[in-house]
Amino acid sequence: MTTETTKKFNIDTVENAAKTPDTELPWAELGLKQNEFDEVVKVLGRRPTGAELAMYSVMWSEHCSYKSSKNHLRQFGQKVTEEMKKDMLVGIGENAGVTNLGDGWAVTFKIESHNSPSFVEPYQGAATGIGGIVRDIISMGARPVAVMDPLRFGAIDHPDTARVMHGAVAGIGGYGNSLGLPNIGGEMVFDSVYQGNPLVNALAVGVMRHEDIRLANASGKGNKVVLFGARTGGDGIGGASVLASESFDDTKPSKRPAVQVGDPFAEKVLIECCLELFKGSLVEGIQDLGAAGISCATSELASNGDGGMQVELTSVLLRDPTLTPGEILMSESQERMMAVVTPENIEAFEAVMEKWAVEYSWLGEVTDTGRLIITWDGEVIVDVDPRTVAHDGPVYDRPYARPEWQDAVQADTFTGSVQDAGRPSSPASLAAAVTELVASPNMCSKAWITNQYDRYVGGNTAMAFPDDAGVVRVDEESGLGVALATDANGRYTYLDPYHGAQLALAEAYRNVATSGAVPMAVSDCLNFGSPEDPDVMWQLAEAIRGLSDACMELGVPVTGGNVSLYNQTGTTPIHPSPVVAVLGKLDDVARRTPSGWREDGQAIYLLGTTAAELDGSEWANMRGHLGGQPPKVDLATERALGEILINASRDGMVDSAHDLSEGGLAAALVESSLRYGVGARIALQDVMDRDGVDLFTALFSETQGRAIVGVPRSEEVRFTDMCTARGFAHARIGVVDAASGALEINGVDSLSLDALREAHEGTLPKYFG
Amino acid sequence: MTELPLIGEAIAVAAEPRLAGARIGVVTFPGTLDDRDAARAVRLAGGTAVPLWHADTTLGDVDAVVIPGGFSYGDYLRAGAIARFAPLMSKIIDAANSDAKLPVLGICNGFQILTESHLLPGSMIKNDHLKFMCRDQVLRVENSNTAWTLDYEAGQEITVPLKNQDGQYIAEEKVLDGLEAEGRVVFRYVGFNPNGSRRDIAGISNAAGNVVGLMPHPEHAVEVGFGPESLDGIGGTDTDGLGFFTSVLNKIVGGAK
Amino acid sequence: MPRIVVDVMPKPEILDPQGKAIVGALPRLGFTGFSSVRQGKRFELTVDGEVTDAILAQAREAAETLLSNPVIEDVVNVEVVEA
Amino acid sequence: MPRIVVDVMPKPEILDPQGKAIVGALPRLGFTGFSSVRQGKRFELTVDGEVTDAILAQAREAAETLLSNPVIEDVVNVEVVEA
Ligand SMILES: Nc1ncnc2c1ncn2[C@@H]1O[C@H](COP(=O)(O)OP(=O)(O)O)[C@@H](O)[C@H]1O
Ligand SMILES: [Mg+2]
Repeated sequence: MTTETTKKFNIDTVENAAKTPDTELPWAELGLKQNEFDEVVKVLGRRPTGAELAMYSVMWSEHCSYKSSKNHLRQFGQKVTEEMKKDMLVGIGENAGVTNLGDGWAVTFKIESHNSPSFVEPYQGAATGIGGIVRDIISMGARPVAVMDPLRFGAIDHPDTARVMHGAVAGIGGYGNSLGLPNIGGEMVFDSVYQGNPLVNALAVGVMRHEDIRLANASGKGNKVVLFGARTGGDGIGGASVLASESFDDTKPSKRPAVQVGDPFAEKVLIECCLELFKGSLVEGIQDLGAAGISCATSELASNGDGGMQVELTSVLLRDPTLTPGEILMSESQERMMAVVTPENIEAFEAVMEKWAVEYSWLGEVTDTGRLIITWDGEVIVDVDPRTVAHDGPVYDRPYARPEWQDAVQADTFTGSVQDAGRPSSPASLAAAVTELVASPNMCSKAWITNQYDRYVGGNTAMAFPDDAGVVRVDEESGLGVALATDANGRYTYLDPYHGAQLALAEAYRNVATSGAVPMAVSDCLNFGSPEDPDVMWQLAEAIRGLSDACMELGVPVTGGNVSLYNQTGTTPIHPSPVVAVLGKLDDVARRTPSGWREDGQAIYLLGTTAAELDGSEWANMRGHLGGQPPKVDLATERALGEILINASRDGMVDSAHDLSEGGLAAALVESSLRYGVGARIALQDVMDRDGVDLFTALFSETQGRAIVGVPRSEEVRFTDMCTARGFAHARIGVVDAASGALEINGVDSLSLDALREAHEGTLPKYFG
Repeated sequence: MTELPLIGEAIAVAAEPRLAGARIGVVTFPGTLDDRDAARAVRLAGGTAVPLWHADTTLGDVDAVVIPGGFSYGDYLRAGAIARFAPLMSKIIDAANSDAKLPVLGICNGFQILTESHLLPGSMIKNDHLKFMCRDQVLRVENSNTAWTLDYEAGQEITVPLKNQDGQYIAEEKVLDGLEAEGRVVFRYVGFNPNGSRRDIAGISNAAGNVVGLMPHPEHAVEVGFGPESLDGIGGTDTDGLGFFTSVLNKIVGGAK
Repeated sequence: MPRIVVDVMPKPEILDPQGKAIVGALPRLGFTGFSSVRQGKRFELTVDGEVTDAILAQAREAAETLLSNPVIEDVVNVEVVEA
Repeated sequence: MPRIVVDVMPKPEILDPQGKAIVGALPRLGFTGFSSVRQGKRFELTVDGEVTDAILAQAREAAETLLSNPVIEDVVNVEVVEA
């Protein structure tokens, strides 16, 4: 590298830093606190260089260091039994956890947030959210096989909601569809608490053979470090423009992009190219570039390895030649990967790059010094212990306390409230209520969204929306596959964060079991407000405690996830929204259970008992009430229900199954009827007598641990015997009636399927075109 | 280290051993998505799928070619615009136009590439509703004499998935009239026109009937449990698309319809 | 560095779905002065060095072969812009 | 009828995947004279009647609000073309 070819900057070398201890540095502008900056100085034994400051500031940010949540997140690793560890091949801490599926197969999945970028520029924000999570999956050595997108927007009728909704959905589709990854599920919630802070979470799942698992570490002195994929631009360093002052030659720095634009084509090529590298065993370690870009990739690879790393930064291929060293280190340009390659494999590696026309540049090599050394044109600008950057960031025990208002909120129950006045009870008003429920913003059909997603690509999708879980085949010979569901209920979690988080897990677990799959692993995305607000911090602490306790009780380990904090508008936080994803396994996806019934005359059973639980429900929400206690959590019941649903699927005892959650039995009956356009006759008197509830409550209560199943006549005895043997409440509530074209519920006016469909499917098109 | 078995590679070959000798090339461009699916469809129909790479300069000894769906080069300029200039495309164009009349099927992005290559007339523009749309689509097979439709009856209705953003077929009126007159409208949308295509056209052929292009995806309707019936359950069967592949295989091995 | 601008528009007889959507949206935003809108593409090709006749000819050919599809689009403009 | 042309380009600092794909394809077709390509949009708004200052102002405002996304795009040109 000659000096003529590299740009001249006022380079702050390590040598210079040692000589000029009193130089003012813009650490505050870069988001560091005084104590954190002091810690950097202490760690280094001198002031940091500009480049080092850039690295520490991004790596010690909340987003990268989990400094507010780390102390709590530990519980996910602690509350784990040996039994739960059995199938965990890679646990928390890597890019994504890996779970054993048997037969030499492994699966990796993870959920992440891209909330604030999706508010600023919904299309690109959501698109790059998909891009980022997919790279996490590739970097484990896996082929990505599906994506999901839990979404939360502001009020459906707010003028800004359409902008975010249109953009985010088009962005997820535009990026995901172009990658050839089927979208197999997600969520859609409208609530004004998300108006200025929508939640756009993205999940990706990938599969691999055990021996193909790759980890992000740089080992083996002399191995080469390579950066490949897109060129590095000024993306994601907008706030850090203070670093541009490093520049002193005549080329003025260009503007830094306010948002990042995704290039799904580049990512698709990157996926195929990485799979070819894995297939040829051409990389020793690999790491995607996401938040904190090269800072993160180099320091994590180096600190996870057994040596050190030396990197020449002028070798990075740039999209914008005015970038300074610090900016290059911080850039979050998309569609890039970093890998470690042995010298023998260089040629083969380059051949793969040429084949796919992917740009790459060799940046340096693995050393045995234990230091991460970054040079600029040969001069040392970073000389750090990589662990101090990647792993030893600050950790805070932020103060938290149960909010003063919590008791008042919990005391304000729906039953008897002004919003509860005139509760429907006549056949006509109940029919109107059911119709209103299934047309409501949160309960209406999501087809407007999901029709914009490719659910077929790959040819392995065995189930997708609107069923309870997405199911993808992994092994074409045996039919081995996985099922996935994501859930969260911000209202429940607001009413009681500990139990609300457990309810999110319970619902996702139930959805997976309903499909017939055995729940195996959990990934979570914790979307909360500011951790500096003790109320919010309490919500976060409680949610993590609740979730980790429940994972332990259900025997499903958390294998990875993401924390997204500061989700608030001004000082008003969103509802605490822990989005929980559960992954399950099906030995043969042919056995999956869809959510709708088809066969005339089949018996319909309601599993589980119903209590009067309307607080936080969709019904209460539709009436503008939020208070009281969320439905009771009963994990033993969830587990028992899950076992029944799984056995029933495996042994062919049920043809359909749909869990009860938001909207209760009313929503489930309508959805199961509309799934294939087949009606049913339902009588709930026995259930009402047994459980001591009225018809309205039987239909609209959101008691957990329930499901409805369609049982072939020939299987009824076997199925009910199984439930009886397990002591699980079950009631025959009706039969499938293929000819009627209606959902007939005793005590409720007949609901024609055509009218229900119009109500259910008309809502999103009405608002969004 | 063992090889990563790519999903879709390990499928048992179906019945009819006599078809296995027929070799169907499946082209991959950068950005192609449905190549594994097309190869699976060929195998499920009983044939042998041969991967072809866009940069190859020979077609090898394939008996037919499928240009699958996806977003070649991101579809950034226009769908299919850049892919059409790939070295392999000129071989495919020559072979399709030669006396041997190599059977070529373009699905979705493949159809767009075929129009950009002028193997088929007209072009695709953005869907009239401007959104990506994925749905199960009923098609009527208007012409059962092309290389890819021999196993269907004329007038037969089939259900296959449709998924695209730029699927609106357009051509000059006189071109459309010519296509109709020559029986080259091979598939028409039934019940619902998902993208505003002129005259409900879903797929067309060249004059000789060896080159066929369509927007919907027959390769996603070839396997019980993974097609329209299982995923959407609104009519048809899961395997309505298999006929495309058995048609060409039967034609190649010289079997009767 | 000099650039060559290439403008491509959908043929007049071809329906332009994007233009149609825009013309529908304009009055809702209070822009009432326009009776139709068409959306095309603008390409800016950067030339390293001088724009020779040969390079301009290349741009014209690229415009006709790659940058536009003559079945649906017209190249309406190819011009040099000095930066 | 007179038209107003609005040209919108991706901001220079923003990645332009479309331009990138084109610049990759050009040399393969023998067009070697271009070092970079950016793809933007060209809108033609037809005006019924005369182009008054008010209408031109409308076009400018529509360009900034509806026709471009100011987060990632710049309006590089608004001009009247008599047809
Ligand atoms: N944003 C989305 N993307 C993809 N699928 C979605 C999205 N929102 C909802 N779905 C799907 O729609 C169906 C119904 O959603 P929902 O009622 O939330 O399911 P459940 O109550 O079983 O969790 C599910 O299959 C779900 O995966
Ligand atoms: Mg469910």
